[in-house]
Amino acid sequence: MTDLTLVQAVNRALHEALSTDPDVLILGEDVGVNGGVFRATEGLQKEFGSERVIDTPLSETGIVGAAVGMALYGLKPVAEIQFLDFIYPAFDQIVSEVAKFRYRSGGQYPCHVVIRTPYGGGIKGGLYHSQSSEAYFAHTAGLKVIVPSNPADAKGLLLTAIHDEDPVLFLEPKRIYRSVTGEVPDGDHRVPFGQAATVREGSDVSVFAYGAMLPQAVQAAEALSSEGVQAEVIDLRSLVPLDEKAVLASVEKTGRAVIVHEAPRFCGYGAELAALLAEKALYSLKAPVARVTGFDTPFPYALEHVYLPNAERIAHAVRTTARAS
Amino acid sequence: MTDLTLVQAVNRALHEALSTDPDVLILGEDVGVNGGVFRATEGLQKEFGSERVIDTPLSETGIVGAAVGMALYGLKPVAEIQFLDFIYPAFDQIVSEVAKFRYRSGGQYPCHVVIRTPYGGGIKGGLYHSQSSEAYFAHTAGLKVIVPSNPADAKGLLLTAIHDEDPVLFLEPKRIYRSVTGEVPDGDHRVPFGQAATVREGSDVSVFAYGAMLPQAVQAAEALSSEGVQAEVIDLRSLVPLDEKAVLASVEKTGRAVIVHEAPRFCGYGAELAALLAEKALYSLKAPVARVTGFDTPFPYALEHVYLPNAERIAHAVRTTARAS
Amino acid sequence: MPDESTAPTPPAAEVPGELPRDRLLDAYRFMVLARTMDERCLTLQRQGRIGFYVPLQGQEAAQVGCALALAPSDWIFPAYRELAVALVRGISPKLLLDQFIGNSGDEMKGRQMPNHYGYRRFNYVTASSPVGTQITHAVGAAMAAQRRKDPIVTVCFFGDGTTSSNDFHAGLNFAGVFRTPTIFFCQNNRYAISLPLERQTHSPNLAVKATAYGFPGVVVDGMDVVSVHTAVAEARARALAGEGPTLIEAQVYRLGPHSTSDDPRRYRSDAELAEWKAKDPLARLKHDLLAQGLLEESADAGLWEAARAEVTKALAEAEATPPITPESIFDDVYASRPPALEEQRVECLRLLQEGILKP
Amino acid sequence: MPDESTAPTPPAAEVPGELPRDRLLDAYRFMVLARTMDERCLTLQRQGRIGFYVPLQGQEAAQVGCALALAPSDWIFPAYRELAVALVRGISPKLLLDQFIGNSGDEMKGRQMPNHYGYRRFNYVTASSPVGTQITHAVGAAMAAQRRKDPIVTVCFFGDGTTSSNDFHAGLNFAGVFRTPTIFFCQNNRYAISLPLERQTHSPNLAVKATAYGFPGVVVDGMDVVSVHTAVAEARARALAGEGPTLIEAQVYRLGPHSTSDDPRRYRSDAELAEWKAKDPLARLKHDLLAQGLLEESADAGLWEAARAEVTKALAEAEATPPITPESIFDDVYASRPPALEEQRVECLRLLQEGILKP
Ligand SMILES: Cc1ncc(C[n+]2csc(CCOP(=O)(O)OP(=O)(O)O)c2C)c(N)n1
Ligand SMILES: Cc1ncc(C[n+]2csc(CCOP(=O)(O)OP(=O)(O)O)c2C)c(N)n1
Ligand SMILES: [Mg+2]
Ligand SMILES: [Mg+2]
Repeated sequence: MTDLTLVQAVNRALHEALSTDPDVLILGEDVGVNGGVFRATEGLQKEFGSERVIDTPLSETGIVGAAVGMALYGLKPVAEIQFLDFIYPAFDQIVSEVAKFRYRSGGQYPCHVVIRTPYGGGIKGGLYHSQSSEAYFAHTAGLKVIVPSNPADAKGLLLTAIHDEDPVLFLEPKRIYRSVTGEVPDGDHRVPFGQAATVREGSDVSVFAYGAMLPQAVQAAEALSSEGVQAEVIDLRSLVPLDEKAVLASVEKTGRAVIVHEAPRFCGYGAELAALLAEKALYSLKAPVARVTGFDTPFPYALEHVYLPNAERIAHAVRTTARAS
Repeated sequence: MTDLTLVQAVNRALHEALSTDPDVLILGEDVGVNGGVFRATEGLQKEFGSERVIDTPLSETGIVGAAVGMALYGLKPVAEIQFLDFIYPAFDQIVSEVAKFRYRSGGQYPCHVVIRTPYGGGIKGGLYHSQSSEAYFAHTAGLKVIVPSNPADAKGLLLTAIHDEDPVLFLEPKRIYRSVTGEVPDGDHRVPFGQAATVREGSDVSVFAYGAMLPQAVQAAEALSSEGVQAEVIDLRSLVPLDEKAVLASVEKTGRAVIVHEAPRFCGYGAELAALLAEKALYSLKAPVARVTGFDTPFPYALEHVYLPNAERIAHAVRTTARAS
Repeated sequence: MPDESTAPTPPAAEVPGELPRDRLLDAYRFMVLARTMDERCLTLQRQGRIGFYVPLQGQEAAQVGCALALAPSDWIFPAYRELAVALVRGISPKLLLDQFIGNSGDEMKGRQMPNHYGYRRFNYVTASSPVGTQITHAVGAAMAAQRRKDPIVTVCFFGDGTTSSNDFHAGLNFAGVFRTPTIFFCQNNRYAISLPLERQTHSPNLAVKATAYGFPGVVVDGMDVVSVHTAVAEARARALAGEGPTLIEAQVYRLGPHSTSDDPRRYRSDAELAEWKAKDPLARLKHDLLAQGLLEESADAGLWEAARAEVTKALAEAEATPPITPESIFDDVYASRPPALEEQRVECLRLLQEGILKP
Repeated sequence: MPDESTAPTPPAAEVPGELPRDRLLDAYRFMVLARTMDERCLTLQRQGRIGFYVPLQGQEAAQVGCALALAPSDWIFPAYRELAVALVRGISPKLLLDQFIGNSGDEMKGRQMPNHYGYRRFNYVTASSPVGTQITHAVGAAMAAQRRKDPIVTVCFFGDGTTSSNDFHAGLNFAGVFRTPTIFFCQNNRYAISLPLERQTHSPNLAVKATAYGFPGVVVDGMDVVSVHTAVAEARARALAGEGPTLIEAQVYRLGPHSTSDDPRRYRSDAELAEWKAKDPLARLKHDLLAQGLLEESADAGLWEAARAEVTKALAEAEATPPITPESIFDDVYASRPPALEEQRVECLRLLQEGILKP
């Protein structure tokens, strides 16, 4: 166990994978000499060489396309996209190729590419350094979509991703890259996909969140506790595959649900959770399902604190949901 | 009034716009000499010249990027993407530029680009000539997303799109390009955005559908009528902006909802509809919300008839929903 | 389990610089087989026995010349028009017809339109439809081969129109920077569906585009199997010697439609077609073979006959192969089915059992 | 309502081929103003008075030389580093500082990070962050200008790294095919964040990439305002004469960090930096002006003083400008708010009123 920040945990996961598996390599913009613009790959090129930690030209199409070729050949590429906002030039490769290779080849060509990328707001990044577009990828059959919310999960889920047989989009909540420190197991620590974590038990309302919204949700739950509202906070971690069981079990218990994410509401990931409840837990629901999300606008700069869901807004929604009948 | 197929109605809308507004132009692959691979632009280059009906090189990035530049300058470009499946090379332009130009410029630069593209299955197109990825675009603030289901709407909505101040993704259900003929008003016929159409009234279950799923939904409703189940069929037409009122009013009346689309279920457009109901019509719901959708796999070729929702599958879901309690 | 093909002998691992005289007849046999199968497939499509087809006529020499210059261990990243490459590779007509039909013998499991195939054991990577995406894959695979120190090259196939794609630019740029052992084999057939080359790019030719990436580009007469073979063999030797990638522009002509959905008379003249028909690569090679005494007219007729028989036999077998099972659409989305997908599979099976879905 | 700028006289509509001697001092004044403002902004960022900043030092001559060769009616599509272009264009320091602060004077309405600005009335199009996207826009706008028969050119700015982008390829290809009146102005500052030019592309230089698209590419010394001006004026004249686009590679050096988030010592040597500092474009032009008797040392000091005073005044005004109202985030998503968005605005206002959200 070592105390690490989230970005350090990512770095340690990469280090572990590079150390133990010669097929693992890293590629992306500024990942080598510079150690990544968030320092996630700091020190790795020095240790593993520029053939395993590869600085690429400025082309996300090229990064993901090349990673696909490497994966087809048998390597385990970990591609970094500098910001999720810049993943779109690679969208064709991701949607048409990464996600569909295994399927279209009848299982002949697995395409185990890991794409790591920092996502989300809270760093004053404006429209193009703040987006949370996980819903695009969650809607793309063939991809797995993972979002850690703490250092230990970041390491454990990333190592699982690198050794998974399927392609994984690994979204790193950059806002909490350095704000939280936590104990992280040394060595080949793995956290399985498809398992949500109950971060706080509660009987009154279920709060579903992931990534950088987790600390906000927990803070909200703690504030409400003094008011006599016991919120259960569930960290989804694995958006695809989703731990449906955990979601349904919690709502069957509480009868109430608040869903939290940074992304715009309309057709966001929260819509799927709410739909799941409307389909499979309708008779348990005692109150309308609430979504606390970014607004249906692009991400603003000066006013990001208005746009981003915070603990107060979450608490307000939980309170309202707890009282509704 | 003239009897036209859906693709002819699209052609007439383009003809009307080109005739009446010198700022309108068309660009895309094979739209000129060839008249479009589905013949949607047939005859237009001959009539309006190759400077207004422009055959472009094979680059969706270029098509949409150039259209943006034209729109900024004040023209009204109508870009064709040959198949929705091939829109992804332009995804960065669409998500980062088209959708956000007005916002990021503080309203200085509207970006009224229309992107027309055939979508959906049913023509034995396999993975890459069958997709319905409307949810990606519906989740992108700043875009409007429109899907006609009949010739008159195709013309009226497309003319509204071309003269709208905002960018519009106009999805044409290619499967019914030629299978339905209908009366289409001549001249500058416009159908407003944001208004769903009640295609069939009913008291028992609300069925929400759009595009090529409409005929299937209507067929299902008609079959059920003899069993004593009266389904109300609502054609959403305008996915963004959504006619929330119509959706809620119908479910307040029927208490039951079945949502139909071709796209995969997970995080599909239907999730938003279900979420809306879970949020704003929970107390009206007498039965779980059902979604009849494509499965969460890529689109198959030989077995597309198994993948695609058909009237029988819709009827089955409506029947089940009508009986649930 | 390698497939038993009745096609002519595929190339040996060691590839000489020039196509030796004794391989010329092999080349011709492959071209005859490809042409024969192509014609049959066009008929099958018209008869509704396959749903769609992309013909290759006019491009046989380019494809066979290229494929014969490669070793079986070289990785091929095709577009959708490379029937002759597949045949040279040893992929049998039966296997291909299974794919075109989408039956239970189709290793793509009926998931793709005809022409979108691939077979790992032949190092022939499964194609997709979006143009160009295979180009960056070929570069990435070449980087992987470099890392593994495997003495192979990767070859990607694409058309003139595809030089405008994002992946062309990204792929060639990466290849230049990382000096990958990659051959970019562009079949310039002068059209991208209806768009003629002059409207696709204002560059004087396509090979010159390599300059932008700092490596050689070569124009070659794609109607001549020998020139193509030489160019590819040279590029391959350079790549294996660590000298990096090459862009080869094989100038050909698509004699038929873009696909069975296309009507080329809308965008090109009969005169132009006639001019190119006169340069038919099969006629040209046959003429050379006759002239060099490597072929007699009667033997030629026999070759065509054998090809027809082979295709007929393969077709009968493919058409007798059972259809694919419906619930197979839930396989291979992931390595194993997540619970929600398994639930959908079960639901689908129930709908099939109840007759709500037809198999 | 055009903005009153205190900056030196912007260029007239008619642009001569060579920068006339009497405009040289103007060029220098713009460069001094840009450098002064740049230094102030770096300080402001360190002091936390603005959130982020992208400096331009080293690139002033290229930018001013280019901008002075354009007419006000020409459309500019910037990246994020073109402070000097904006100043030449007549966009005032106050207006720019409003944007960097994101206050109610910011015409971008506080929505964008610093450096991402644009002003329709100055034909200076609002920038975004994804690199390269402005390149195809410039081409599309040029096609529109062609159609309208407007005698203008469009100019897009981008860096060496951006030559690897999808839009570079698509944009230059379209420009070649449609012969658009577009100037592709590449400031090759030798780095894309940390990636040096040699790893960005294997092409001998960047200008040569134009060959792939069938139009001229020109390399120019970007540290020399006169050479840049000449190259741009020539390209502009060609474009207006219907002779199509030009790619100009201005070879410069970024003397500072990529942005205030960057530490260039991680990827380049002090020696390299020192070598380029010796070529500082301001020092060079000052030296020439002194030599030609167009400037005296004392007048130079006065220029710097005036620039500092102008920036100080603008800053005071900008910092005194009220903040933007919170509910403005719901404007301009669409031309008018759809009902659901209006509902969210109302919800947001209520949350603000209840103190759940802070303004
Ligand atoms: C990204 C993308 N856009 C459009 C299409 C539709 N399309 C299929 S083939 C083709 C033309 C390709 O031309 P070329 O590269 O010259 O190859 P050819 O078909 O001539 O062999 C087009 C536009 C596609 N498959 N992918
Ligand atoms: C598509 C995209 N990918 C990555 C980035 C992150 N990024 C911002 S600037 C930059 C380097 C750009 O280099 P260059 O084009 O040389 O311009 P310079 O910054 O040197 O002026 C990168 C990688 C981005 N903005 N957009
Ligand atoms: Mg072609
Ligand atoms: Mg640079």
